[in-house]
Amino acid sequence: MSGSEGEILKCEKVAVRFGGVQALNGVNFSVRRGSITAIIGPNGAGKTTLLNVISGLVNADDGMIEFDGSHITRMPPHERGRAGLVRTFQNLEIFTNMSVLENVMTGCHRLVNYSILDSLGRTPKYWKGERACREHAERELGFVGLTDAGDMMAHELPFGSQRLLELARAISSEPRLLLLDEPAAGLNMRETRNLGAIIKRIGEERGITIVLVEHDMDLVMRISDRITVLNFGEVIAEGAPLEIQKNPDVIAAYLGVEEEG
Amino acid sequence: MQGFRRDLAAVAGFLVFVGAVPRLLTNDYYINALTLSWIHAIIAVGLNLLMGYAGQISLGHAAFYGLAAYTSAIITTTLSLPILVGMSAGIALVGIVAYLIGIPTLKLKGHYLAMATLGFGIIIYIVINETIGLTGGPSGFTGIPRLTLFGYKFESDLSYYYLVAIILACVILVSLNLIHSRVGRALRAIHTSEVASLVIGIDIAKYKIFVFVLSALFAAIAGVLYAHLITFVAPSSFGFNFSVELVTMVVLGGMASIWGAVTGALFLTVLPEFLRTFENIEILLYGAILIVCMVFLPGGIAGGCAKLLKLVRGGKGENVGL
Amino acid sequence: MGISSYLQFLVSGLTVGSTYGLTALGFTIIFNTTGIINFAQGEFVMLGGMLSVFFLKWLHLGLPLSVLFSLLVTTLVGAAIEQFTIKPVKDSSVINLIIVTIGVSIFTRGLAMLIWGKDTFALPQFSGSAPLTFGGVAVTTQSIWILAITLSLLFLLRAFFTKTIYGKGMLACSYDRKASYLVGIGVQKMVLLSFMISALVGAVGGAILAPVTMTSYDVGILLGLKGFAACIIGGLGNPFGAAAGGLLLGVLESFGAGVISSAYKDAFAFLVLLILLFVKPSGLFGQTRVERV
Amino acid sequence: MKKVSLCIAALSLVALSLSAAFAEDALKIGAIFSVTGPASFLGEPEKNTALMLQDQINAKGGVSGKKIELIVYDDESDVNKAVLAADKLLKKDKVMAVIGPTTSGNTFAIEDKFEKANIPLISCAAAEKIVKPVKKWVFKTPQSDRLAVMKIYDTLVAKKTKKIALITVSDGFGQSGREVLKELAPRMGLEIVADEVYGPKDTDMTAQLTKIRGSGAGAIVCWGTNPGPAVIAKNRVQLGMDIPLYMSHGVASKKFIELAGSAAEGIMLPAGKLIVADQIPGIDPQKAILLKYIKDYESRYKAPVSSFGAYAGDALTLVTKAVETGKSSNPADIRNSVEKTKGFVGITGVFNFSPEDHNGLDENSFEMVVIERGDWKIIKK
Repeated sequence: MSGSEGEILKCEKVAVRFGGVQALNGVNFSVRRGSITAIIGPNGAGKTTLLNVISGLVNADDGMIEFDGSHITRMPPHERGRAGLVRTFQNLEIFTNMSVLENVMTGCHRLVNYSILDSLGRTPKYWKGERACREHAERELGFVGLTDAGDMMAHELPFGSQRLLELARAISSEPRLLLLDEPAAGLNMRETRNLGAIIKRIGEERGITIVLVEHDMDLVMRISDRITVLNFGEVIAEGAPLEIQKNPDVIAAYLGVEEEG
Repeated sequence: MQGFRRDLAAVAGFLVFVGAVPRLLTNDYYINALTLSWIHAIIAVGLNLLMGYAGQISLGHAAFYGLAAYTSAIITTTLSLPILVGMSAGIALVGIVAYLIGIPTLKLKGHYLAMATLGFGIIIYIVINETIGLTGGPSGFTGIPRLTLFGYKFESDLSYYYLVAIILACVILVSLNLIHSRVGRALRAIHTSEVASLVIGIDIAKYKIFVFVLSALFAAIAGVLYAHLITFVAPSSFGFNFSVELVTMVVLGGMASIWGAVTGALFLTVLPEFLRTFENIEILLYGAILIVCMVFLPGGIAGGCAKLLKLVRGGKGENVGL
Repeated sequence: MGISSYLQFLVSGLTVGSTYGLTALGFTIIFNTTGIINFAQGEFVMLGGMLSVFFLKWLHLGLPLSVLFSLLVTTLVGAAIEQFTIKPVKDSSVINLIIVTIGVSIFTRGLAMLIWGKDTFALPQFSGSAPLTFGGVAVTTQSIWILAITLSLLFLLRAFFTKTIYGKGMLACSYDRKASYLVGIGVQKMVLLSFMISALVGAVGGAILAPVTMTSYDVGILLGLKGFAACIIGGLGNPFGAAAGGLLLGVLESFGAGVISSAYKDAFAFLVLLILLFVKPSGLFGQTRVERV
Repeated sequence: MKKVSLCIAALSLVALSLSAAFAEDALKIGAIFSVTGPASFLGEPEKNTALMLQDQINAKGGVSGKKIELIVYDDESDVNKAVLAADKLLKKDKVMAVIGPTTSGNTFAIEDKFEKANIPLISCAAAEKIVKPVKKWVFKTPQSDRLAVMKIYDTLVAKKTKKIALITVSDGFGQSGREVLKELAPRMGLEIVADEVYGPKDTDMTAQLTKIRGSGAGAIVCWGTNPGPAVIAKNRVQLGMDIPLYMSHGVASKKFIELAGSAAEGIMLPAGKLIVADQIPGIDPQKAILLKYIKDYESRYKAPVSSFGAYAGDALTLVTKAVETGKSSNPADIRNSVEKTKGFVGITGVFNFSPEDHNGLDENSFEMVVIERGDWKIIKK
């Protein structure tokens, strides 16, 4: 089933243009199974675009993307989701018209396998699936520490908890690869630390490979195994956190943009 | 399970109420007004699945209603085939048409979707209006047989009323079932965030088409019931104005509330009958009531009731499915 | 059919189309500041025509003065509608606001019916009724008035939106209401202004059309419908798109009637519009907004 | 939440039943007119005329010593509302006869109810199908289109016209006219070379007329009601067309001349005698009735009469006369008396009903008129 042993995701020479802007320019990027890989870079470097290309929200103009041994370059986004490639968003995209628990139950969508007809008639299969889904969702809420909030409407949650909710929703679909787009944006220090711990546990306890785009270097350095640095749509460095910290190209790219790193 | 019991109890309660109404009142001249309300409610419930839950607007649902009504009328009258054949054909045709229309149309968003469904509604209206040999044209189609099912003729207005009420109850129950399932969650997810739905593996195109077809089918059921109730159909009943009225029923009743859609349909169908006593200023009052309702009940009648309940109980708000 | 027939279809289509375009323009102005599709837009057109008739026939004010007063009154009606029905619910969802405008439209139409009755009225043409003929193609002087006024309105509006502080403020609201509020633009004032301008544009349409199309309490329904279609097809939010969409719809109907079948002319026009939408899902001149996630 | 919905529903029902009218010992006659909506230009004068007649009859002491009580419902030109109004009249108000509805479609929608309830219905709508085949309890007062078409075709044949073009409105009125026009043309030796349609609210018909201009037609026959035909008249002049234009009786009102202005000159149409009441010879039995109706109506409503109002007037008079002659207010007796009515001089024409003819009018109820100098003029045969 899997292609090359160690790599769950492989991007080759991926290019994306928006009008005249070259957002990604021949990006090669790969993710080792079971790792936490961070993508960093200055604003406008193309980090989110890369996530969009991987999750299928933006089509690559050129290049190839391979997920777990199969080509997904032209695969529609919902099929990638179903294949176990799931992501979160920089501007929260939680379902505000549902309760917290329902949000996570929606995340289980691909795992619940009763049909539309089953739901129209609430057949025994529906009940079985629904019960399993609810229990699963409750477990995931517990995993991120939101057990008590299940019955609240999602929009009533404080911002930090909404971030966790999105995370719970994402992992409830039991992805093989989880893409996190600036998960710490807008969080205070305590919340960020908690988030970092949860992300690490997702990797360790659930065996889910994680790719995250993040500005908070502290978090990145703490939890990631590998770091890829993008600038002007190109990969300028790749390696372990310590290597990256010392890389002169990275320092140059960040000078005047970020005070740290 | 608890939610399901509550839904079942609610539907049962609804049936008891609906069944009792004709006995509570001495004169039955209003029975047809109520039957019409329930017929409209069938469409409104479906449209609410599409608009209130999945967040996709349609300004062309009157066309589905009319298409089914005319198909059944033509098959049972012109071709003299059994009513069950006519009704099934009407509903099936609408299903197919909705599916074919849905594929390109539901790729559009917001106002563009509204415009496309409106255009579709107008095209169907014109076709009904102009294929005079088939539909009888603008003067209407006469001589449709009154509904007979399995040898029983629904001759009296009261028997028809009960039939429509039972079908409405089924439609409500099925809709409640749908909402409280993964499909219902998927629909609501599409409403709030299409990208978030996509990335967790929801095939939004498929679900949009599904709910569009389902709501069209409900409209079709209403259409065939209408045709065999009034035994006469005219294009003017299926025009743009009625499509807008349907949307108004949904919003006034309360978006994303099945019972709200029923209440909205009842309210807007029966309201003109009340306002009759005001003769000339009836239309002014109708417009004013619409404005006032939307100003004071931003969540529609259902939203207003939920707020009221919350105040009375002092407890938590009701769950969305209501 | 000769070439002159086709030219005649084109001219007729453009005349009718500019009526749709003018209505569409009104839709666009309100949409741009509020995001609302104002279903009462057609009623502004109706008021422009009916009030002109009212001032002319009942109060005998003479044509120019009647038209002027009708524009004034309609603009005030626009302001009143905003103050009494839109402002109190400004925080409601867009669909609620749209239903409010439907209520306003029903109310206004009902009021017009009570005041002026159900009859149709005609306004005299602005400069005589003798048509001009160019090589077998008849053009009424009123058509020329309509085209000219539509075009000048377009340019005036463009100047307003790009040159004046109010216009720029309204444009800013259309991009981001919250940001506009934060930089000190009186969003509420802009919404009021947009209703007034939209009413004015509608009334101009109603007044200049009445000589050709005649007017009655219920002309707003059809014009509203066609105007809506026109402003969507042109690309919602773009005034030039709205005008172009209107002209396109008019020409399609005219050629549909002349060449295909007069019974199916509207169906033909809408079919073409649907196909256009499928090809260009955000209208002819609409910007595709890049969704940022 | 659901309980509250139910409460609202219950309240609406209670209020509905409370609006019941108070009954008294009078002859109850129901009426359904399209007082609002697209057909209101027909329904309003109908309602006005019926109410005026009611007052006149009651002022004279009523019918057979009893006052009449007219219960008018507005169907808003809507099929469903007409059905509900009919239910209300039959079940709640328990009327002995009903006049209306205004439009053919609404008549079709409710006529079966009257057959079942055994209550006479005197429709004010034009379609021939209402009384053909004859239904026991259904009558109508307006002339059928057939009579109007024959008037026009007779004139065309007399003028040796061979080819004609049709332009009809795509509503019920235009459709039934178009059907009869197409049915009768071959019989009169006329060839239809163009068959165009326009929408009821269309504002420009130059495309259709341009097509007709190229068709070689010797005459145009337009079937519609205001304002469409006025637009056609104007467009025809704009295009510089000199093909003679014939219109239907649907525009036989001063309003048409007002709307079309100078473009109305020379247009010919069949019209009830109402609009030329002052021109018809004094020996015509209708003359006195017409002049009185015009005087009464115009002084009461300060608006010009139209032939549409006359349909309702004739229908109401027909019912009250039937009560008088049959000396019974029983619906069955009213029906029988209406069917036996002969030589009833109404505003629309002279009615002679029979078991085979529930309309009772002939071609003499129309005059062919031409518009000259902004007024009607009878065309001498």
